[in-house]
Amino acid sequence: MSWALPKEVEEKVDSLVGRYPQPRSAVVMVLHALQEHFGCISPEAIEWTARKLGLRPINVLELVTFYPMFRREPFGRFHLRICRTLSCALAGSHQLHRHICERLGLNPEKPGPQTSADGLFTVEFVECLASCGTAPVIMCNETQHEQMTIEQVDKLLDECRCKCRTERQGGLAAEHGFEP
Amino acid sequence: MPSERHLILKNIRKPGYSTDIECYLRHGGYQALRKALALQPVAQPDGTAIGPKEQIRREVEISGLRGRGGAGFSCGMKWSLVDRKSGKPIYLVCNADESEPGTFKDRQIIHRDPHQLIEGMIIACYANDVHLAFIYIRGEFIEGARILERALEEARAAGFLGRNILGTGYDLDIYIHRGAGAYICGEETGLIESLEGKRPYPRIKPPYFPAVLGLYQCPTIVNNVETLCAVKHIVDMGGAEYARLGTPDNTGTRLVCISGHVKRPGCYEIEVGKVTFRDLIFDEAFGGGLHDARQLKAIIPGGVSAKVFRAGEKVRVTKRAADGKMFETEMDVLDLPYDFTSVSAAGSMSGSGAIIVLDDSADMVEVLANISEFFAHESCGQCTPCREGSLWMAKILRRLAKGNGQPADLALLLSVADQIPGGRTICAFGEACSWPVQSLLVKFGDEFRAKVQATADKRPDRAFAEVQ
Amino acid sequence: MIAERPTLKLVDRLYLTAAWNGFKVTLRHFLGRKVTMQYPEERWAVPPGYRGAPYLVRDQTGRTKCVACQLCEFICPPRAIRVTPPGPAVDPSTGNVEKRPRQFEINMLRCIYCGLCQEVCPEEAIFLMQDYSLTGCSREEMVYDIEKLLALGGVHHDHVRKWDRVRREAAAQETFPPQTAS
Amino acid sequence: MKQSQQSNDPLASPPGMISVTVDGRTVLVPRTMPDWQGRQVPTTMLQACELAGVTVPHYCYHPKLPVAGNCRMCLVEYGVPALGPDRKPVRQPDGSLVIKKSPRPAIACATPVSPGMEIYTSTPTVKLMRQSVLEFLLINHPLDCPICDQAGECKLQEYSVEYGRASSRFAETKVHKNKQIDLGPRIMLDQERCILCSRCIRFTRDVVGDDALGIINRGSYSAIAAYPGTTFDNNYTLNTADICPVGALTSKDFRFQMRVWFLKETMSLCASCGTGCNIVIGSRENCIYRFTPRQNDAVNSCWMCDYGRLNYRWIERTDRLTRPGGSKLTSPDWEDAINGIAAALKKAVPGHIAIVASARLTNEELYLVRRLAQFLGAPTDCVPRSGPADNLLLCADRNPNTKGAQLLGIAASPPGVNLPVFARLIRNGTIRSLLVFGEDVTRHGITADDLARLDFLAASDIHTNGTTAVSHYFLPGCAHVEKRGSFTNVHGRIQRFEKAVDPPGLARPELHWLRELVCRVTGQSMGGTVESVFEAMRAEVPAFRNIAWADLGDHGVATHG
Repeated sequence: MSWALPKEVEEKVDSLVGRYPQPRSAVVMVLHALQEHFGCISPEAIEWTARKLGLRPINVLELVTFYPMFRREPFGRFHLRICRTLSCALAGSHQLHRHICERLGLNPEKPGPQTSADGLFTVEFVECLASCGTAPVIMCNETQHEQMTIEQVDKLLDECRCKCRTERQGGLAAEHGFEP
Repeated sequence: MPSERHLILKNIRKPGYSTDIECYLRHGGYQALRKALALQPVAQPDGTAIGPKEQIRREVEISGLRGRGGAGFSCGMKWSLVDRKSGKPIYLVCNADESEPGTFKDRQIIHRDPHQLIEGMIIACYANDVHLAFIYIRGEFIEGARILERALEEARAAGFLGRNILGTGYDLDIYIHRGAGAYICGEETGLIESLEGKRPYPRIKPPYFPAVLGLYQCPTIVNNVETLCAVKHIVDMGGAEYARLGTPDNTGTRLVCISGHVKRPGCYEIEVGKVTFRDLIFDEAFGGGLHDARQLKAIIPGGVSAKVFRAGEKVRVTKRAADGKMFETEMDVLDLPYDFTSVSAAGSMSGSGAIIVLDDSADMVEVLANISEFFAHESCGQCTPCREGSLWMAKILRRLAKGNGQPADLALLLSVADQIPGGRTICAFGEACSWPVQSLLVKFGDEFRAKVQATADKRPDRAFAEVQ
Repeated sequence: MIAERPTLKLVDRLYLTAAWNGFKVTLRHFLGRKVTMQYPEERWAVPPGYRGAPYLVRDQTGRTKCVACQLCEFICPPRAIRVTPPGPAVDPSTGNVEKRPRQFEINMLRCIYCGLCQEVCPEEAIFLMQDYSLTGCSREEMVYDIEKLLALGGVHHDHVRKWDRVRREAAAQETFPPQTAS
Repeated sequence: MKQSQQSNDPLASPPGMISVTVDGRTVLVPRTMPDWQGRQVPTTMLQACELAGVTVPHYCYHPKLPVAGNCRMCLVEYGVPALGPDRKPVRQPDGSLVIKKSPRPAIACATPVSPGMEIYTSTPTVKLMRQSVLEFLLINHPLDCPICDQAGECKLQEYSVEYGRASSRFAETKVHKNKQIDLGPRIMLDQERCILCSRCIRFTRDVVGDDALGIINRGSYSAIAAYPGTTFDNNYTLNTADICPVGALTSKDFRFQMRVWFLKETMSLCASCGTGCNIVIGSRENCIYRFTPRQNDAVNSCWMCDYGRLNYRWIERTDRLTRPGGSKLTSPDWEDAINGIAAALKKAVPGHIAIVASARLTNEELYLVRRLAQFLGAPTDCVPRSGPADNLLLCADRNPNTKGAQLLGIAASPPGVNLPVFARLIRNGTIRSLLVFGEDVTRHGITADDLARLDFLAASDIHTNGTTAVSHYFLPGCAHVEKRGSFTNVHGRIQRFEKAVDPPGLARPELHWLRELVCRVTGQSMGGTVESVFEAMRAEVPAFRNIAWADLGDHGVATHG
């Protein structure tokens, strides 16, 4: 599969680069844009970014491997970030993590992000999400869920599954020319 | 009766308040900016004149505003150190990389009142002749970045940003720069490196003082979100008036984030120095007390890197009496007023204003292991003591928490923690990662000793097990 | 200091007493218990700690323990040891022990059995064994090569096995932070 | 009274100098010193300590690289004169300064000195800080010194012995990274051994301009890496193995070949181009194992190119000439060969003889050729050699001594311009005799057929070649590592080199037999050592006037050419 960047993403990247006195500054923002579009940062994305900003690929790889928010493998449809730092841990985030892992058939002892077998969920323990007042917090994709309990987690997982099902049906309907 | 004193949170707490610029303008938004831009040179007795920009800087200096990011460095002093003669452009970066565990104050401002930050930033930029500024927002604030992005668009459309702001001929652009999950980007030189598109390795000082050699080797000001919001209020009310709030060394209001084992965790705005730990934890206006049947065990006073206070601990602080004389007094830690000076006099720091309350259900070994793992994960790895020491401490603590400790581990842990701080590392991360270890081991030594004793008794010698 | 030469009396100068004293020793041994050994039919029981010929050993997995650090070659007083390092080619079979000697020779005619090679070896790969009788028909034959040294050395039952531990540790390495059981 | 007080006052130093005290010894140091690029910047504590004769251990600092300040090994304590409320230094009653000790240590490599500063490098605190940095560096460092090629020249080993703890307190599992990473055609990386000093990154980025290396991951898991799929392949990669303070970056060429403590170190020069980089030859038992650069700020700083560094294998080739020979020589005997050539040369008629010498010969050898040529009235020239130059060290002129050959009048201007003329004159019968020293003229325009027309052909070289194959007499020469002498580099700097290994077989340095030949042909007598030939040369050749052999020292001097 050849690697191609849609025009609108490239335009967005161009506008990002234009903000900075030195193009190199834009590298993290460009990587965010690429990850948003592709779901992960592939070697092609690294090389493209380096070319775009006049850098060497290693300069970009240095950053991709430094920042935990960048991923080099695609994640599941729903990315669950569970805060593991003190306030959330005191409020029971480890129990939530264990519960989620057990429900999704993942190993709670295994470090690093894990994706469920159906490819729907990626579960990751992350450091402080800066919402300690509403601990424990879980980020599902870009939405933050606060003061989570086991019941709410179950509800969240079901909602995600449900949402995914309608998405699939919607996609199917669109294929067949139906209104969803 | 202690209560909140709202300045920054004034509008946020109003029902129906939204992030729109219309809403902000309805609530008196951008009036401080108009005031600042309308300032005229003031003639001095000696015939010279003080320009409007210098007037704002003086107001900030008079206000006694201390940076709200953690170090509590005087904002006016920071601005005065900027090299204005170099001929290079001056940059301002708003540090919105809120990442000290326990802190969530900037989140309130960004998510609920972004224009307040933008207004404060424009004023700060104007006062310092900045024409390009950045908001470095932590990567996890995806929604926050979106809100700020929209707010900046609105401000631009309303003529508060861009070329020729409000017809004064002043140009300024502010851009959002997102991080991607690194605590070290909260350190100002690490933040600058990150903004330059490099690994966020803090720079060595000397020679890289941001005020002289900052972003792109140009003079740079890095201010916290809350500090910049305070600038707006200082211009609004005047530096002297602002200084009347709080105590002489700790002026104004401060956002305090209370989390952990309290009934009402949250972000509260207080007049600095007028509220004690006891008020913050137990008063109904603030934390609302512990959960039922729980006893207070420990207070982490300024984010997890601060040294911990044990409940019932007596601290010695030097106070200024009414007649101006200094005297030393001993008090319960709960009676300590929450301000930079008192908390640091008591041997810790108020840092970013994050109080984490621990009750007697907390296992201190587990707490310290959690904190140490945070630091081991966040150490950037540039300089030796912190890179190796933070992970070493975390590994020992995880082993202790799992019940594989030995009595000798505690002395070792303390000795490792002693080898990291005290200016041996490039940035203050070295202090941050070892202070919790040092303070918890000393103040909760019994708990640690009990834990290792319980496990060491029934385990064979580790080295022996290795050989087998 | 100058030693005074004793003045001999007549009886001394006849040497008869001296000869008789000598005879007494001979007679005592002639009549007493025999202490000589009928070598080579009879062999001596070598005491532990005896420093015989140095040989190379393998560990329990059959791996040559020597990593060609050449410290023995450096320390050897009579320069009896000659190690040929393996050169830059990567040998995938060596795992994390990247190096082993391509050739290892000990000139047993030069060896003085001082034991410094065993002392200095950081890998416990060379030991002075109990062989004390080395013979050969030519000088070349007395230069033992690596195959011969390893065959003579046999297996060393190593308790530490540091390279295996390193390998196991690396394979089991967890990324940070380790998960908490709570 | 006032006078003497002022002379002792650290704050009253001569202009451009600063008085600082290192471990109780007061020294005057320059206010500014050259940084890695040679720009004058404020003198650092580390430089001041060095001037005071005190070594401050360090890993990341390198005088020829930008300062990183990340290893924290060079932390020292210091104090500065205390200032009173009037911003003036406070003095003791006896006039000496009151020193306020800084509560925090400072890295000596990046902190500038100030007047009156006191630096303490041997306090218990400093020792403890070094010990703890070493402990931290070692906890995740594999203890595979017996395998590691750096052993013996490893800063981690050296400082551990000097400042480290006797035993380890680390009971956890180590962080494991990758070993045997193929970074490029000449460099192998072991990430576990790396102490992340970033010297290699800074060198390749800031000195070479090839930003090929970086640090991936973070915290204790950080590791040096090149981008996957790219190779670290500039012409200076092997310098990173030199500056690597540990065994993380190793030269594939030298890898697992020989322990460094066996190597005999010989001061020499690189002969692969006209730059004349100063090198150290590492050899053992007549076998060369490696070339490493030797610092000479006037020539090569601390670096040398990979091309020159690896250009030594030809010395051990099997087609070396190991004895005199040729169609007119019956036995491989030096005496017969020299006599035969001398006899032929005595018969040669001026104008009918030419000499081709090599710009790879030393100044002294070329001077002997010059004497011969002057006596015989023979025109001379050298064979030019060129290749692409780069912007750092590698020079387009691939002969080490073209400048010397020009100064001595051996090389035409430009070098090689006479070679076609010689060929023509051979073909038309004007040139009847030809002497070739150290070159194969059949590859430079004079064909074997042309050579066959000659009445007399004598040649010398290191390897057998087209010219020696058809010559009446040929003599075996020496590679520069097998002899002593001096080269003049393209910038006119004359530098000397020493002998590292013995020549093979009967081969003898050119200087020896050229001198004999000159003596026999001209009837003059002359000393046989390099020094005496050099003496004679400097008396005769203006470019070398007033330069004595001893003046050359380790770093050479500029000629007057």
